[in-house]
Amino acid sequence: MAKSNSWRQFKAILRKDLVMELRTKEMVTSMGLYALLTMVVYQIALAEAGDSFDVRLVMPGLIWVAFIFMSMLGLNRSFVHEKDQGCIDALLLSPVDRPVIFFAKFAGNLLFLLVVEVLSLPVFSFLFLQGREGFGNPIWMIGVVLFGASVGISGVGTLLATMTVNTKGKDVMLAVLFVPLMYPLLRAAVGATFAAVIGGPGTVETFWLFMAWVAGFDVIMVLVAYGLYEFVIGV
Amino acid sequence: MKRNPLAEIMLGLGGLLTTAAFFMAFFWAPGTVYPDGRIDFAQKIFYFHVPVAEASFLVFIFTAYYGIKFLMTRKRIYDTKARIATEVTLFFVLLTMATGILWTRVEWGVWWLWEPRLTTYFILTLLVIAYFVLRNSVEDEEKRAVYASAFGILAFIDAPISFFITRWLNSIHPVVFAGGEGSGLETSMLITFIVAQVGMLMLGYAFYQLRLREEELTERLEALKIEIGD
Amino acid sequence: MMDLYAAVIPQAPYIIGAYGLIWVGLLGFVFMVFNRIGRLEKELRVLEESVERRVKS
Amino acid sequence: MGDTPTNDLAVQVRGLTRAFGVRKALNDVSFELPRGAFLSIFGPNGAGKTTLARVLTTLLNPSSGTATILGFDVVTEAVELRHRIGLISHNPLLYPDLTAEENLLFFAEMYALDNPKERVSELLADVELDHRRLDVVGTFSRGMLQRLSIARALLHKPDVLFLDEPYSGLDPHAMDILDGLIAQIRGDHTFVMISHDLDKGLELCSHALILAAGKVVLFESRDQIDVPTFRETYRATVGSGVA
Repeated sequence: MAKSNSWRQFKAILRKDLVMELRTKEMVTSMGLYALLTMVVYQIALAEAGDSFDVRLVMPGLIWVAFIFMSMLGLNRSFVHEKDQGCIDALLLSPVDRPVIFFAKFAGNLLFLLVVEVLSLPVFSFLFLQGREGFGNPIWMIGVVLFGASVGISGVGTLLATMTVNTKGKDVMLAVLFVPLMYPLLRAAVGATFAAVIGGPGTVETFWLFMAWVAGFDVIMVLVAYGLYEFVIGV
Repeated sequence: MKRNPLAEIMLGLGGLLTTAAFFMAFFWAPGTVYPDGRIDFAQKIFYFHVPVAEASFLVFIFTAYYGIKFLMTRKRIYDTKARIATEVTLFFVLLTMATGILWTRVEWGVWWLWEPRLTTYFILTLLVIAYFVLRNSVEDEEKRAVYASAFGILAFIDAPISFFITRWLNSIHPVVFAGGEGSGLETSMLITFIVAQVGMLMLGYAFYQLRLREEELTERLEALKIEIGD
Repeated sequence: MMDLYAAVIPQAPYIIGAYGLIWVGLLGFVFMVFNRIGRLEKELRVLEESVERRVKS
Repeated sequence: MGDTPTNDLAVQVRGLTRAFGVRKALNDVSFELPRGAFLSIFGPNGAGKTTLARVLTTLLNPSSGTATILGFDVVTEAVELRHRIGLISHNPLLYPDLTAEENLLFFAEMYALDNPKERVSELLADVELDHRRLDVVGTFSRGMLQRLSIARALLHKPDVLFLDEPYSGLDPHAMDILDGLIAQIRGDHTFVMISHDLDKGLELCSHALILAAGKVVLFESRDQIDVPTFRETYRATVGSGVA
């Protein structure tokens, strides 16, 4: 019985976050806008690079820079809702296992992040990659990286955002904690994206090697985040 | 008043050993000779740069260890211990960075290079600094302790991951003790290094104990003030 | 011997700088901590004495 | 649900201490409260009222000492206990972007109620908000929010209700409504209320407790209380600025 209750509670929290997001469209619009703004900034950054410069060389890095900062925007929002009216207390007062809250929030954040990523990636290619050679490897490989890295980002991000929502200067705080912790994941994600974009002999192997890193990071860090969550949310 | 004689002995001994290592480095251990016959004087940094770096890693273990202990018991002393361990880590990290940058300038001709070892150490530095930024931004004492412990544990697990991922992407940073042909040191160099390393670890222990004593005093003072205030 | 100087002279400032930094850093740390411990002990003594006096009176 | 037989006491607190380092938010707090009682907890800011409430509602663990509610230990039997307690705070604890019905249904799922839809409709009718059930809570007035938050607290039919300064920020009309609702459910619930308002607290209570610097200064049942002395004690604790 306890098991099915947890599943009900998980669904309820996730559904609540989805309904709230569909109604306000707060996270997705702010994240999406942020992605568009980053592209403008990238245009400025690349303005003097000239036509001979192959944008594909820096594209993997650029998209992950956009995504990591975008994700922090969403992660911050996701706990401001809970904190605003003290709803988190009502939630904690109910007989729900703390890990259920972690996984529900994690799933919601992952979903929102993936939606914005999938929406902004075509725009990015449309704006920067027209007239260039296309992707060197099948496009689904990009999807694999997006999913793999987003799992790690939302998993660790959910734990950190739960903490930083209670700190002074929460947005800056999240960045200070989040970016260095994410270094190995981002490094591997950029490597894998690069292999997927450039293509050519050997890149498929490189891609999977980097994906193994991503997967390893996901497993270790999400498990640790899950283990620490109960302590962090209880104070 | 509880003094810690061991800490003071360690401090004296550590100071003695590191000073001895300093003289051994310059007057006893031979310099590395380049193939073209020039002498690599800059290599002398090795005797301090590496011990400080290793000490920083070792002390950081205690951040995570006491972090876990704190979360299990909720006793404030463990949080204090974790915080002091991180403080000593930060101190060693900054020394490692400073000496490392100087060495890089001599040996590679640039102050900084995004080279795997340097990159990961830079990440570690950021994580340690972030630990203190986090502490400063939490008002409530217990919350601060819980968050700092959680972040200390995460950072401790993250550091080796970043280390290995960059390592896998090939490093030009010298690896002295990798084993295999041509690795390792001449005996006199090895002894000098070991003396410096042991001395540095003793200093690390002494620093930690001294800071802990300072914290204990502060806490007693606080308790006394509360008592008198009644 | 000239070889030795040729190597040492350009590199020396950095080496001296590095050792200087370590020395200043380590000594500074020890000095600061001892300084603060001394001050705290003094403060503690003052407080303890005042507590004793209160108990007596 | 594991229905362990419960004793006659609603709340039993023994030597409850909550400390971090040298600071003690709660210092050796002990008291007992029979079922059906209404306890008002008074005390200056920083006296530990909120900490006490958070320990009793299983949100914080005590450093030492024990507390049981309806015979359930707040630490070891927290999950069973959460099914039996409710909280009405000065914060509504409702999601402003959800409708009244969605809010209640969400919490009904959290408590894994059997017929969530029926229970929610029933409660919305009770607090006279059924006509606004499809409106987003963010548009509600303070009084309506408070009514809805009472409905939220009663969803799972708790036996013990915690009130955290429920009257603060309410207009007189909303106060009357809250009075009425409390009177209505008073018979078969035990109440623990934190209050700054001495008059209101004394008017409602069957027991009163004054907390200062984490310690119990006074714990008496209503018929033992001599109002003028009580006021004096209260004023002394607040005035001495024990923090």
